[in-house]
Amino acid sequence: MSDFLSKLDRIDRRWLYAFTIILVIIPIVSPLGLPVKVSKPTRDFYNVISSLPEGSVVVYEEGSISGQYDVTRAACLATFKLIFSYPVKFIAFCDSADGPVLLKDMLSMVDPESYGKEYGEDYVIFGLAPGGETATASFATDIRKTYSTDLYGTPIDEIPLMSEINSAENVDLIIQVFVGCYNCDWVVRQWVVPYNTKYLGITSECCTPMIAAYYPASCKAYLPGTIGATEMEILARLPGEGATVSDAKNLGLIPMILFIILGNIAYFRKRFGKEEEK
Amino acid sequence: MTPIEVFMTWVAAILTLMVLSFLWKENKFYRIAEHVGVGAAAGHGTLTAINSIQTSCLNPLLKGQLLLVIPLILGVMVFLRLSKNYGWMSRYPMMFMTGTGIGVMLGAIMEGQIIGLLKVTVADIFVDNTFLAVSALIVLIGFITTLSYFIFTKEHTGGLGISARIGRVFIMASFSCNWSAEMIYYLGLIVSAFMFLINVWIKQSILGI
Amino acid sequence: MLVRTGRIFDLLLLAILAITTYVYIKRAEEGKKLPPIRKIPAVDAMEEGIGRAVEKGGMVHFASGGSGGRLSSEYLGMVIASLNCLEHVAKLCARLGVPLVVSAPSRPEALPLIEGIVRDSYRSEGKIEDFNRDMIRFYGSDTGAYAQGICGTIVRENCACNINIGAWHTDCLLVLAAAHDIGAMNIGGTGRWIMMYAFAMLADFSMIAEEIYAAGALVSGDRGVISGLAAEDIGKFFALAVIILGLIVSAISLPTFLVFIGM
Amino acid sequence: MSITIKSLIPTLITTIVAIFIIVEYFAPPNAILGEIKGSFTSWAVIIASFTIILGALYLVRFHGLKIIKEGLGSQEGFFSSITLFILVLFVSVGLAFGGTGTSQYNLIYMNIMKPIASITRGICFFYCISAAYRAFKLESWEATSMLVAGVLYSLRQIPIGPAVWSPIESIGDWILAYPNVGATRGGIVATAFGSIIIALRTLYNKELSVKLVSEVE
Repeated sequence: MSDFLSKLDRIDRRWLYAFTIILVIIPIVSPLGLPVKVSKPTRDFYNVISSLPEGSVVVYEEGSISGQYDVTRAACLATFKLIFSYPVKFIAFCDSADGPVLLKDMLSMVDPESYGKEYGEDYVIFGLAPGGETATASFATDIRKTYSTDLYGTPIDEIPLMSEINSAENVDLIIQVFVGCYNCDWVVRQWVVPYNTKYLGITSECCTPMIAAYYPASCKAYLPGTIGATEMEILARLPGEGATVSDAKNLGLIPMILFIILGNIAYFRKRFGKEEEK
Repeated sequence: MTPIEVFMTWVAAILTLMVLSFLWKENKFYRIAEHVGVGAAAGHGTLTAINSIQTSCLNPLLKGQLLLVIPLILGVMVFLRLSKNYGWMSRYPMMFMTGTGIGVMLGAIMEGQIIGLLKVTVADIFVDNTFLAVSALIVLIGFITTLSYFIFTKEHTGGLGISARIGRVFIMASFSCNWSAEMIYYLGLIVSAFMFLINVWIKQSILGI
Repeated sequence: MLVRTGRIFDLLLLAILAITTYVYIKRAEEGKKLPPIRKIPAVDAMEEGIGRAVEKGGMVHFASGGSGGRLSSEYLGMVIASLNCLEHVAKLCARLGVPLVVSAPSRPEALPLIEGIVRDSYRSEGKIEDFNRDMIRFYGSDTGAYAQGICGTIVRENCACNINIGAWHTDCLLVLAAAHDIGAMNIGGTGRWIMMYAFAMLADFSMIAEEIYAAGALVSGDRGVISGLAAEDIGKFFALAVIILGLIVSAISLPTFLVFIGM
Repeated sequence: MSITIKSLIPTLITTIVAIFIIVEYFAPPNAILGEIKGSFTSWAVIIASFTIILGALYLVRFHGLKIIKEGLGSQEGFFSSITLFILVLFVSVGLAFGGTGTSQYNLIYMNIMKPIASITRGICFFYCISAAYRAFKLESWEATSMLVAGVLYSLRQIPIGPAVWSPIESIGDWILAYPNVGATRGGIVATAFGSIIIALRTLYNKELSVKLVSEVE
């Protein structure tokens, strides 16, 4: 037995990596289709959007990056489909270099015109404002000082939607997509604290522990990556890709349990081995 | 799929496999993907920076907002870092940004990062629901003991030592939650990558299903 | 009213911290006694790690993280703390003649300061001829490419000591794991709580969150800078006092506490 | 060139700009101060863009010198030429077709930059689980707390967890919402004090690394 354990202890971890890849591929080829329960943050997210009065102004801050697009896209698409099915105004701006490209990619998938939305009247997109918190502070304080034109070069004063909107005081809800886990602090500090703006977060699973510290006091609700997207797709009955990714994650956790068991076997063998020597 | 889409799908798939090869060991294929990734990130960053300078500085400056000549000059001074004798002048834009950063952060951090959290940590305890009150008490204990761990002007002995030790248990539990959240997030990216390789690259562009 | 409503308590705390910091700096400059600062093992480990690089004939790598150059929000404190540590590391490397590679952050707002500090450190050690701008590498403005570029550099250029202090994102896990796999000594920490788990699990010597500010102060060796740690502790005692008083007041009347703290 | 111009005036700029924005935050709403703050923050955004271009110049210089020194035929020269070629490809496609919003740019972005950036983070999953092999050992209270919290919250996050044992959802959410939040808030507050004191020290012109005096080229 101890010979087997010592062999187990000296396994090259790269064989375990190969075993992990196989486990990840199995559910992709033949999905398990396990059930998913909708959690409270996702339910609150849905309720905040669906209870917006007609004509409300929603600002959407796009902070996703190319490397994490696969994890936030499903939740953003579900949010767009939800928002565009209500009579509200939608203003998007970007605080990450990849934001403009990703935002256009997602809007082309959702096609706002199919929801009866007209660009310039019902929704507008602004490009990148680099500088992190300074950029979101600048947008909250004075939109015209931050952007003179929209993403397509149209002067801001020629956009009907923006005629009476120039700062956070004219905004009813801000939805922030962030993948730098501290970036939720920017909106808390520059929108919620000074203007008491209602705030929803869309983030990847890794930032959930950080926004949890603000929920529900400063942040009314949030969607954590693909599991949040899966729950929203179920709750709002929206077709999407979240469910497939969540399903394929299931077997991927087995290697983690295996690594922990092997680690403790190695630890206790070394510890009891020493005590026997004593 | 159009021919160009098939070709670009092959490019994306091969680059993905090249990066995955780093799991085995650092090799030439990984190095190619590394240098492609660095070039793309620098190119994309440069492009978005040029676009941002144009829309938020040059266009409004040409339309009469003359004060914008100040950030334009400060921005150009950044490049003086490359000069042998005038490198020190690049400190002016640096210190302007530092001043703005401090100003924007120093005001709101009080409420957002300190007093707001103190308020909610205390207020959460005084609720009617016993389970929530006890849970909020655990948050309070975690908060106080974690804060005590970060006291620098006293050795962690005696009462402070016990508090700091309890704080470390809470800290490790929190690290573990963050580790778990990150691991599931990375798992999502790995699954998405293999979904692309299987469903788009193999099925669509090779087998044509 | 002189102060905006709802921000009086905030201003009170800022004033306490501003006065405390100033008083401690003055005491330090006048040579008066200051509270002792407890030891942080990772601070001494930097010198040990660089010494090890000399023995192994390897290179020292310093990086402040993907956002380790952002001069805004809470990154600013982490960036300045990492600049203090960079100055300490660069001086040691110049003195001992160890090759140093500094990876510039993917958000390079502080890039001119980074080069200025490394150049200044080599000059103050009388080794300005050893300074070369090639020591400072930029990998583009994406944290993925940043991590990739550093991993390649660490593995190919025989890194013996990897020091990562500053504002890190998902990039630190890859960098720490790559350095760990080739047997380099990992030292580091970040003020970003969410990423501290990677340092706790993979670094040989880790600085937990606020300890990077303490490290930045301790390595400067300047009493005025070190006295800032005492001012930080005053802030923590103030926070603990608000908690205890808040509990007492809230037990009597929660709205009273909320009104007072929300002034 | 005197130290005043090299070091004192820049740090004076920092103090003046910072105080203006802090006063705007704490003073009753004031249009002029709001205007000044808006200008300063939007100017900082503009300068941030210039530093990204400076970074690219460092990159071009590093790889350009390598190609010149080692030659295109060498291995080092070959890899450096890849970086410069891809950089030029992205900038030229962006400038030629009118920015990052075009379908041509989207094609190279979605098939070159995104896959690399995504899988580079993805492989961190393997390092995460092998880090668990090292760190999650029942050897101390801290390590045990790490093991228990990590495994329970992991099982909560994937559908198989609640599907096999439904209480795992509320247990996982409880660990996230209470013990984790307690330590996270403690960590955030401690870090906030660190940031504040460094910011104040910079305003007092006592922050050494930022003061940077010598700068004699």
